[in-house]
Amino acid sequence: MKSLSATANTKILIAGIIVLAVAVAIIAVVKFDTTGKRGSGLGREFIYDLGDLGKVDPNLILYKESAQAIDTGFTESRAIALNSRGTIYVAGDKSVRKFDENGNNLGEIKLNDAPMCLTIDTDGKIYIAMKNHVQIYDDQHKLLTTWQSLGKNAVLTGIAVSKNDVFVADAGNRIVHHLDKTGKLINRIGDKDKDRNIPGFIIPSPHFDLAVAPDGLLRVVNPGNHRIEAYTYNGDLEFSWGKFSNTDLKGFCGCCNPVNFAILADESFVTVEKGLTRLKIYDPEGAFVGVVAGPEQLVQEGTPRICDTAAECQTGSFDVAVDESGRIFVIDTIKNVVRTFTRNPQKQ
Amino acid sequence: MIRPAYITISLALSVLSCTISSAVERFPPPDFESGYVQPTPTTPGPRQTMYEYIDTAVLFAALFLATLLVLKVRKRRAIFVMMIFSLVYFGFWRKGCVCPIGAIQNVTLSFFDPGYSVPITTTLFFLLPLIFTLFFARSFCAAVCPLGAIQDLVLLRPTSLPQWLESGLRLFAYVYLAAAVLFAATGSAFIICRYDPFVSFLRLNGSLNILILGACFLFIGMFIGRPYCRFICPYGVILRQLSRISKWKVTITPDDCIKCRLCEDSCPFGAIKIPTEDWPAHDYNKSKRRLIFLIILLPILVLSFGWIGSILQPVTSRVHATVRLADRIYLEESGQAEGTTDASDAFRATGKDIKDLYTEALAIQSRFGLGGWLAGGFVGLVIALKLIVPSLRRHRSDYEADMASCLACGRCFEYCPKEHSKRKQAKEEFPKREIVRLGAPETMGENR
Amino acid sequence: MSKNPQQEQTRRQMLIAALRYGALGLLGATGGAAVFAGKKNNTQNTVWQIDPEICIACGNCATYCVLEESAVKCVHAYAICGYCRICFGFFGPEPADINEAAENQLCPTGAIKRTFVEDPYYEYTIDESLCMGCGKCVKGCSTFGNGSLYLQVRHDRCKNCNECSIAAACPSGAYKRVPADKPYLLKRVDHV
Amino acid sequence: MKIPTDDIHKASPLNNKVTSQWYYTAVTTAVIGGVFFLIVLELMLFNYFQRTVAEPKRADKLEELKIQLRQPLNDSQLLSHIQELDVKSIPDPNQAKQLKLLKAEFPANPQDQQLLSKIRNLYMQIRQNNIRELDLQIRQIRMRRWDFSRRGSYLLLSGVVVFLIGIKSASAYKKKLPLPQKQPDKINEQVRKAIYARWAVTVGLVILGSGALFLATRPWIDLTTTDTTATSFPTMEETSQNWPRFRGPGGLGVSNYTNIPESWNGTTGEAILWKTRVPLPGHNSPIVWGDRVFVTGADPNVRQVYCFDALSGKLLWNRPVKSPSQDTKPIDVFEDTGFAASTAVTDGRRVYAIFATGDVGCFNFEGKELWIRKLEVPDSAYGYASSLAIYRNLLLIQYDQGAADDEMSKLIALDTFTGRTVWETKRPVPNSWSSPIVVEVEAQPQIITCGDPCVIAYNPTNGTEIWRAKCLGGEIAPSPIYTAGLIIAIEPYTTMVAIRPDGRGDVTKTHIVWKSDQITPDISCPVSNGELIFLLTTEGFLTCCKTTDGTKIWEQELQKDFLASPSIVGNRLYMLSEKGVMYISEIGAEYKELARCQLGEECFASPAFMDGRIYIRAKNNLYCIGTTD
Repeated sequence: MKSLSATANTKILIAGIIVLAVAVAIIAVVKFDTTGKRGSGLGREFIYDLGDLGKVDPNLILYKESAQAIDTGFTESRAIALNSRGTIYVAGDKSVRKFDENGNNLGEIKLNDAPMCLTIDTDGKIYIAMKNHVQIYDDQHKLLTTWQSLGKNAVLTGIAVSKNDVFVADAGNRIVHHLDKTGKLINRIGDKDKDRNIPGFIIPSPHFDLAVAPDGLLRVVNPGNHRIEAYTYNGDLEFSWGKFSNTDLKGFCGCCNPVNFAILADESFVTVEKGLTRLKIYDPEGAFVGVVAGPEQLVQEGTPRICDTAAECQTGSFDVAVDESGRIFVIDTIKNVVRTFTRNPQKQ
Repeated sequence: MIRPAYITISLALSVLSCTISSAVERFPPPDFESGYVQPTPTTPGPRQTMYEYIDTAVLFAALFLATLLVLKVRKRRAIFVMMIFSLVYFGFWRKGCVCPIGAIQNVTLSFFDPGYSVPITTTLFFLLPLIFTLFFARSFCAAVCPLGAIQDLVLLRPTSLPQWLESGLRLFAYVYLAAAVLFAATGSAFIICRYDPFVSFLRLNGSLNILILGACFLFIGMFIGRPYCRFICPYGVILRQLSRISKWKVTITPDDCIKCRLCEDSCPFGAIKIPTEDWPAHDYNKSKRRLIFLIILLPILVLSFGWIGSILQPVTSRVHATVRLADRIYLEESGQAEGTTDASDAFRATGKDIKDLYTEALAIQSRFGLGGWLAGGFVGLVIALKLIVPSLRRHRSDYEADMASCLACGRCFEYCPKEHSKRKQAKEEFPKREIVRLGAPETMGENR
Repeated sequence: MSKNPQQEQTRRQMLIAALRYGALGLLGATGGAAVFAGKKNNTQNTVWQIDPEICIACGNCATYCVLEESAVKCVHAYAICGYCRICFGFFGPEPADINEAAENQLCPTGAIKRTFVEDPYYEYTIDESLCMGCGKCVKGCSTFGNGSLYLQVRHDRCKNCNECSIAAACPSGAYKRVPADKPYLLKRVDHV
Repeated sequence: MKIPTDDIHKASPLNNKVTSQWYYTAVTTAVIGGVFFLIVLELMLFNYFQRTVAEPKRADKLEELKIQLRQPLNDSQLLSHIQELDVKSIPDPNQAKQLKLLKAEFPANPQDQQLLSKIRNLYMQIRQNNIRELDLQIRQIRMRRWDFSRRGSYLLLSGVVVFLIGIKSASAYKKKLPLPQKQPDKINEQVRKAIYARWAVTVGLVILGSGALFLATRPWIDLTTTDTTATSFPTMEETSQNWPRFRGPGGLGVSNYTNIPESWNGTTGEAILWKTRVPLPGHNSPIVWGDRVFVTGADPNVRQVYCFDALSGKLLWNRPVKSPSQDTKPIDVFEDTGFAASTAVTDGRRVYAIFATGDVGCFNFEGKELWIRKLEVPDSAYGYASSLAIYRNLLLIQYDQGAADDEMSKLIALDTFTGRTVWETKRPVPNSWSSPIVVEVEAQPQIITCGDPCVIAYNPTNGTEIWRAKCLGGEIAPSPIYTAGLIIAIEPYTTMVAIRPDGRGDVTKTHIVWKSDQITPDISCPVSNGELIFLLTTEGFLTCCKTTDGTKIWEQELQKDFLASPSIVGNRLYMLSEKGVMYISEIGAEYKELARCQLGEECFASPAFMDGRIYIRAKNNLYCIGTTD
């Protein structure tokens, strides 16, 4: 009798255990997150929140977008330039396209190679730099000359013309070629040189821009040092300005910035940074003036998102051009549109 | 382990990799004056394909051996040893993947996704056990399947379940199979692998939930024989049907049954059928009517469950990542969800058109609608048959193993007196030679 | 009913035999079709790998792997690296000082080694045994730098599960099955 | 043949005696294995929780320290920190010593900058040290735990193996001989088994079926509802040919048609094209687009949008606006306002409606629900009554509520396609009942809103404020109008203000052209034909003023109550009294009544004027008045 009741008890016990186990198992399965909806349960030290870095104090934004964005129709746009009459030239895929400020397409120059950068001379001649050579077109889109290659290592990323000189920034060889208008090499600017205390350009990525300032000096970006350096035409380093900072808006962010810049009529600078994609204004002495637009305006409306995929991050280096009236034209190399910014009268 | 193999491959591949990366036009690196040379990234290779073939061979051998042990040798101990080997090799050494159970999904996917094609080895992993079962019953379950083995090991205090409960619970396995095929066919998920309770033990590594799940299974397995195999394993469902029509069957007794009833309680899996009596006359007509009713019910069940399966589409289709993403994006766009998720950010980063995403998601959903019909219909069919089968009856005069649910573990053999007498005979045929020390005493005597 | 059990029995046998060979044929067909499909777009065994161009370094790789120490590690494509002095894969967003001190480093496990090559270049190497694949440095590098750091499934660690549990949890769908003889998707160098 | 049982017993290996000493060895082995297993398991669980609970805390601390290090310190902060800093807590002895010295030295000469910088550096070093220490510690522990769990799993395994070997062999030694129980009667047994089996399956069937159905009936997202005409919006011309919102195109109460009936009679049915009952009450006005007429209606529980066929008056569809959130406790509103006082708006593709409960709904012209939003329940003294406005793809909601100082009022812009909030701007005003209008000033769109105390203009693209004029007071119900380049706003009972809208910032001083003290309406809106502005009070006091300077030209007592706002058609003024009488007067130097038309039903809503037709929403019915030819 006793033994029977004992077995009965054990049976009940076992049943209980089994039921419990089943319950636990079901919970385990239901609570099991296979789809990653709870995110990586990583601690704070493993998360890199770049959003905060991207935030810009709205009071510092001196400009506002003043026109509908112009769709260039390029799949890979690279550079922008304006001629004296305010026509917008955009270099992309394998051509250069002309737009008026209302976004009407005024024609296209077909190229047999991908353009890297371009500039327009006062006489309307269009200087287009390919990977390693320069082509010159007249304003009727007729090819005038093709200069010979600047070496197989050359990666031309910036070009500027003055009265009778042409300067080509070569990120591959990390120097500036100084040529005359016939394409004859005059000298190389920016070679590392202790005695002339020229540090040489540090260019970790193919972003290397330059421009001729009204004061008759050449301005060249030294991205690795987060500086803009002023050179005479014969290659003496006069002075330089700019410092690194990710958190301080006055500085240039990231490993190598600014990527591009333009000089306004009042000789102050518009700089473009990648990483924390933003346009900023500096006065001729390099003192920070204000912001044209930050990531919230440029990358994705409203959110200080910087970039997610590596591909997206790498295309986020915009180019900029300005006109006499102080309007700023930006080619958005992600969305391939031209955006126009003008000074916001309320802000000073 | 197989480190040397790794190294050789990694060398080969690192060469390969350099060729790839230098083949692409690139921004020139800094010109180092210090003669610094760039290191090339290492790319250690995966487990060699060769090993897959070896595994397949081992699987075949194991199946062959297991069959031999079950049908000819008929020794539980031998089968047990075989089982341990399989557990060690297929389980701990080969870490369980790809196992025949999971292979169901690979084969299915290869039919529906032109982009995916199943490796030959995997196909063989899927087919071999089935073919063996078709001829030699479920020797695979007995001594080759590592999941079976791990459960069989922990079975300490078998308690028999009533048949009705067993057949009721087994329904789940069919549903599981249907779901697994549906999700595999739509390229949504491999749920069999996702919720495999034991593989994390075999890897000595795994997510907490699955470890808990596995622990629960083993715990239950201490009292109820092989719960996964009997009530959940979708592969087992297929094996059951094939085993019914297998050529050579597992028999409890080596020759005719004497109905001594000794084996009655020997099977922890409730797979022993006792002899039937004639059906009681009073029940005869009633059961006949019932049978007719059930047969009419069959198409109704099939259709209704098919329908249910199809209307379940919004739920089931959310297993597919694209549909989930589309839903999320929709919620965000329509302001019903605050903020963004990693997924939606990633999607927006690609700059794809939302409309395209929606259309893609809708296409997938419609596939789930159709799949739902089939899967649901299958479940309905199973249920209908399960209702019908108990109403059919076959005359059985002996104690037999139920070929469908017999896992050929060989426990019952030793319970059969005939088995023992047979073994005794065998012993007598080859009597042990005894070595006798030849009489020393006599010689001593002679010396005297 | 009246037939003698013997015949009954044999008929049964034949029926079952027929079924059996039918089933065998079916299985054969299945296998054949599957293998043929495989031959058609001749892929053999596949393994899991991350497409670095799609990956958003969300960090799921570190926690969703079935292995406690994830099989996903950060790797370095030296070919793209700018050898920056201030590398944001290595340094935190605002390093107090440009040196290897703990307070300046980004990587929580200290898995990145920074070695001086020559002025102004520095080399960065990943210590795999310390890396846990959280992708923090990947974010930093791809945002500010050239994106030479990226996450990759290391096949000496990966168990090549039938369904990769990280792939199931990957928000960007960057995981794909790749042929086992080309098990790595290397970062393309396509700035220019 | 039969084998005697004892024979079996001899033959059977099952017949082991439990007394074999191996049995006990086996049992002990099992126990050892089991215990070992449990211990290791214990440790691993502990390890796991350490890793998931304790470590993150430490890591957070590290992050904190790093952030602190980055923040610049001014001298006073530095000193206070130093004071707090406990010398004993510093691991590095000579740093501690230095700190002691400096601390001692400082009070003597606090002005010494050099000393200060010394302290600064030292403090920096100390903090850096702390970080490095902690960092190292954390990483060491992390690695240790990894190794431990790696080894632990193997230990666990070995434990299990030992346990199993033990227990298995033990059970082998303890095998019992099979003792078949007494058999129950087998016949009924197998019948019962069959029945049970069927029932089990049936239960399974029910569980599966019901479970599946339950899942299937749960709400789910239907991606097909995202319609594709989303981005397109109507041209100015299209809009001007219809009556898309409260008081028609631009919300000015001016009809672009002149062929409007001048006589009808609701009781005789003269010139009444059709008359259809509106299911639920509501004081909102009809809006018309093409051949569709929309009104809304609501009671405390149900909110509905109705679409009528303009030709036949047939109710084409009637859709409820259900709150997505269930917790809608009935709110009480002023009875004269009702739950559907706000007039709907349409862009010719979709129709949008808002109700006193804060529910916003969007339907396409076929009546398909596209989206539903639930704004918070507005806190409005008489109940929410502002009507909707549309600019391009933005649905504009003037959501004024509460008192001025509890800052609940705001202007909301929803995306008409998705219903998602595009922008939201706080408004420094208490609850009001006035509706916004959108005007174009120098080709720049402006949203004009009235409230106490400000008339504020906003930029539709981002909701930023363009200008504001502080000139109103009291409970603002009349909506502004835009005429002859002026914004006309009304302060109930007392004042009318005209503002030039080309200003920026606060234009109170600069851009207010004139203020004129008149008997102004407290509910209805003004209406103007460019030169003259007409004000009609609830009591029926009609005033006519000059647009140029706001001076009164003439006034007239109509001795009737008016809730609907007056409208202008050509050179005639249409005024609909609460009793349902339409006063039609000519616009001129003095009041000149042309006709009075009976409708025979009370009217609270402003009528809609279309090509040759008037649509009047009376208390219970919607009327269409026009000539059949």
